[in-house]
Amino acid sequence: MRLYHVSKSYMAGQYALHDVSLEVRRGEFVFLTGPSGAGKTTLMELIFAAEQPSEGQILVLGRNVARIGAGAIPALRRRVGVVFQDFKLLQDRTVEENVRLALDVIGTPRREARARVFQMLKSVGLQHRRFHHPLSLSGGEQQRVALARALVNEPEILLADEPTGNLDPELTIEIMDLIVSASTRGTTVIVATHDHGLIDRYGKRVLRLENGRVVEDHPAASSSIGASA
Amino acid sequence: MRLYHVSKSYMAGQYALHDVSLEVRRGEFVFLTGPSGAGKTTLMELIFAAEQPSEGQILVLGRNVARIGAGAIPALRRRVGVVFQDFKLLQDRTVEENVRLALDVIGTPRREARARVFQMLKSVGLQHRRFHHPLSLSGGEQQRVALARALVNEPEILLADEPTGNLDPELTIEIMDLIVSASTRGTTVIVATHDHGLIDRYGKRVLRLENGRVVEDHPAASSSIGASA
Amino acid sequence: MSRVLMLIAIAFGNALRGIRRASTTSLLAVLTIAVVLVLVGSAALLVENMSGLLDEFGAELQVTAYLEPGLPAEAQRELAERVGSAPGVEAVLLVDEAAALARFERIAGGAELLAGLEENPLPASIEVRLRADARTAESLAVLTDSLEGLPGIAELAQGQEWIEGYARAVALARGIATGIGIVLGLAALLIVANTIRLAVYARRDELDILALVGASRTFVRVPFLLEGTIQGLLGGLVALLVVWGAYELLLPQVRFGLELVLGRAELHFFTTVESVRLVLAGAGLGLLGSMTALVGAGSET
Amino acid sequence: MSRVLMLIAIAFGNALRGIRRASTTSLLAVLTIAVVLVLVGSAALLVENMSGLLDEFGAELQVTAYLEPGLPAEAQRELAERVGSAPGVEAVLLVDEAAALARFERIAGGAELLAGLEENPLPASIEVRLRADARTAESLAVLTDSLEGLPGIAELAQGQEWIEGYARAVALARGIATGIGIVLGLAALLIVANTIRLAVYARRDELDILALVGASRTFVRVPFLLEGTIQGLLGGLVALLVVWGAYELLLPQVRFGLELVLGRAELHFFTTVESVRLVLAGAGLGLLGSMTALVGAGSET
Ligand SMILES: Nc1ncnc2c1ncn2[C@@H]1O[C@H](COP(=O)(O)OP(=O)(O)OP(=O)(O)O)[C@@H](O)[C@H]1O
Ligand SMILES: Nc1ncnc2c1ncn2[C@@H]1O[C@H](COP(=O)(O)OP(=O)(O)OP(=O)(O)O)[C@@H](O)[C@H]1O
Ligand SMILES: [Mg+2]
Ligand SMILES: [Mg+2]
Repeated sequence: MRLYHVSKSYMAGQYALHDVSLEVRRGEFVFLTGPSGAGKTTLMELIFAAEQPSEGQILVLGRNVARIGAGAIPALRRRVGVVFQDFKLLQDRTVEENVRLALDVIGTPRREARARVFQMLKSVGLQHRRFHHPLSLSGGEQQRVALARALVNEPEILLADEPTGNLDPELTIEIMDLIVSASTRGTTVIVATHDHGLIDRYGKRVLRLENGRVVEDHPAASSSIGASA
Repeated sequence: MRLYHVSKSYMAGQYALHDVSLEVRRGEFVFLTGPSGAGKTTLMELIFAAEQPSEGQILVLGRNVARIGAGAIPALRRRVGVVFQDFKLLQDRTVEENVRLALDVIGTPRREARARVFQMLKSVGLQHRRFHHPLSLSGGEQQRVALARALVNEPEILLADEPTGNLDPELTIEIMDLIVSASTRGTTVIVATHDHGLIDRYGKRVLRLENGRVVEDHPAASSSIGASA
Repeated sequence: MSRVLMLIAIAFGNALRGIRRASTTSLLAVLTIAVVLVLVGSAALLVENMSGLLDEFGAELQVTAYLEPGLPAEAQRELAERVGSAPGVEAVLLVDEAAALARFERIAGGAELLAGLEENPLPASIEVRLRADARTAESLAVLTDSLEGLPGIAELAQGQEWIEGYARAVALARGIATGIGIVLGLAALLIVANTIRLAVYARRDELDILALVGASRTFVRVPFLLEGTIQGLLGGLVALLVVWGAYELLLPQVRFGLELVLGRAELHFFTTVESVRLVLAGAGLGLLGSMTALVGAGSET
Repeated sequence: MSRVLMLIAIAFGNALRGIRRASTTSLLAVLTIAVVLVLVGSAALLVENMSGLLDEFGAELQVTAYLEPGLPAEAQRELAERVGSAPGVEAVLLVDEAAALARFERIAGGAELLAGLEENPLPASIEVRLRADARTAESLAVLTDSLEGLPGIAELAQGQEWIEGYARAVALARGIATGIGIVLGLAALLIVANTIRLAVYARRDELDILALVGASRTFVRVPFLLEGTIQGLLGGLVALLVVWGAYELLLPQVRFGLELVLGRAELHFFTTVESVRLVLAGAGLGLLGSMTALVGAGSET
């Protein structure tokens, strides 16, 4: 994944992202941090083609997202898992159906889909809640459902926006371990977080944004080299 | 504020809260903590009359919330400020209008309301965003708007569910200081959080929930005594 | 007191903002109400003009009183005047023997039929036109009773069957119009209520969140009711314009068609009062619709 | 291949779930479509039965051919047969001189008029009834041309004016029916499209979220289109039941009223084909409605 001089401006004269250039290699794990409103979510939205950059080019999985046609976006998104800051779960579907969405859109046979969803929910500790609706879940439970949906189809890229913001410290470690293990299986991971304890614990690469600019790019303690994702 | 043997069960046999009894004095500051799904949000919903307890009595501001009539609920809620875990902002109103809602419902004159809203937004650092819509705010910005709405009418009780979950460490301190200062002005405050750093820093009373039960009630370092809220 | 005024001001503000902001739902609601009222308005216009035509048609119905032969012209005129003042009579026309003959000769073959006769066999007659409200079998009976007693009148050709047929036709037309009115009215109410309910449903978050910040039921509901009323008003105005435009556009053709068939076509648009009534009907529908919408929404809040 | 089948299965599943889960919006949409189709159906039934009555009425229109005086009975019958085989003729009735006299005497005052005459002045005639499709001015012209050449016919009382009036009345009725059909059809489409659009709008989160997890446009849209179609189908069925119920309920009264006024009332409900067409119209409206709803929603996704 590569960004070349990317800027994003929602209002004339104000930049949510300003001249950001960076490269993330395949299978790499990156923490994205920075103060509130620094542009973390915006950066993820650009990678995900939920927003178009005002300037610059963005290469994701061999495609230039800055110039992608509307018809090609779904195919891209199926290869990218996302945990949104506000979860974005469908209130009128059960937990299982929400997670299964990511498999339904690629036409996975129902039986196989159910089995994989069950395994996934088990690994986030919510298999017993699979027939409930999101509204009847606690904040942390909803967050884990969102993560399960993002990971269930084994995406090539995982973008997780504050995935442990509503979790207690023990659960946070469990969930982060899950994400890290996906990354060791080859998934490129970007995790936005405010939790410095987490960043220190894992010793991964850290990108620090401030006012839309990359002000720090701290490499991982034990660097693993791969191709650009 | 007093709870007597309060239980809440959404499904037969499963308790979100189980036999909780506690007292919070007027002007007291309480941290509510515990793992995901422990019942923190549920406890706040009961105090706020958003849910009815399955068993037990709840006394808030001299009213028994467990038996309150639908007609009396608005009056109670106007004296209680709430920050919801999912913010609950109106997407089709500006930041200013969202915050002003809490003043509109008590019929505050427009001029006075605007002035107070402006001050409040300034203290959460968002006065320059007051004509924007929530959707164009970052997660942390939305969270601060929610807090501003909860505090703007100087409530007698403030219930804040994870009010700093989307904020960076510096901003977290700023915002918590704001909440603490409200409490020193006499507002009873309950803050649900997973952030142990925060709890340690302020040395306030800590209530720890697990599986719907109070497993720890750690008094404040410097106890301030007052009447029950 | 100023609090109350403030709350009222806020309610109005919220209603107007609701319409401006929720532009999609508002527009759809206004459009639907307009479409419904175009139907109601067109039907009303049709029925009204139809009943106007029926009235004109009814004006042709008449009772003919044949006079005794040999009555002097002076006596005939006097008699005609007396008949003219009888109950239910709108106008009378005296047709003397000569006029009757002239008329008969104009009928195809009539002249030949009478060619062999030396004397005019046709009697003079008084043709009585009835007032609109007297075109019923009952009024007719009263009239004929009072005419039959008059000296100089030989026979009454009552047109009883015609009158009864006409009265029945009017009753039937009125029945059909009432039926259409009830069906359309119910349909309009249902559709508008459904539409506003959907519009409210699309904004159910707003109802929830307002309740959470301590808004009273009234504070939450009044803006929605006002909004529905305003939407209805706008829908009514749009409908009035559309019906009026269609009327002006189609008038020449329709008038031509009616003149061909019926020989006359006195068409007219709604009066000002009726126009206002149509717009107010829209407002009423909007209010009623949003009331039913909120009744349903109440259970969820 | 199995992927495609899977996707189709999922689309159907989603559509059905959509209807079940979004029960509020679905119910309102079905209800609105039903109400709209009740209007359309009632109007169609009314128009159909009206045109049936108009047909019967037209059957009374006829051309009268007066025969030359003194033609022997045998020749009259032969002539009647020849006329009967002319183009556009449905039936003929021979009225000889005696029958004509008898008829004339039955008219009020007729007997007195003829009292002074020794000889019957009335001619024999052949009354020609026209086929339904020949009740136009053009067909009539053809017929009269072919009749005028026949020996033994003195004069044709064509009833030209009557026929033209009738043809115009039929055209006018058809025009009004078409007008009502167009207005109602447009209104139905607009209302249904609005309603489904509002229903879709209430669930816009779903469209957004599906797009975010990489659902293709087709995957997102097909269930909504299916849902709209199924809602339309259900609405059509409900409407058919309501119209049928109302028809059965009101039939006795309406028939009584019509018999009083028109002397006959051959009323009938939709045929099976027409009923199916009404229900399919509902499905079509639902499909069209959800298509327009998604066109609008597309800009937001
Ligand atoms: N749709 C939008 N319209 C206008 N401004 C926007 C929009 N989305 C984001 N912004 C602005 O862009 C800036 C960056 O926002 P972004 O959501 O990327 O921040 P963030 O780093 O994710 O912050 P947080 O940690 O609080 O979630 C913010 O100031 C925000 O208000
Ligand atoms: N409306 C509901 N219906 C059914 N179960 C519910 C409902 N709301 C909450 N629960 C359940 O009750 C339990 C307590 O939920 P609660 O939201 O109070 O947890 P919490 O302590 O706030 O957790 P978190 O830190 O994750 O927000 C959870 O297991 C949750 O799934
Ligand atoms: Mg963010
Ligand atoms: Mg919670």
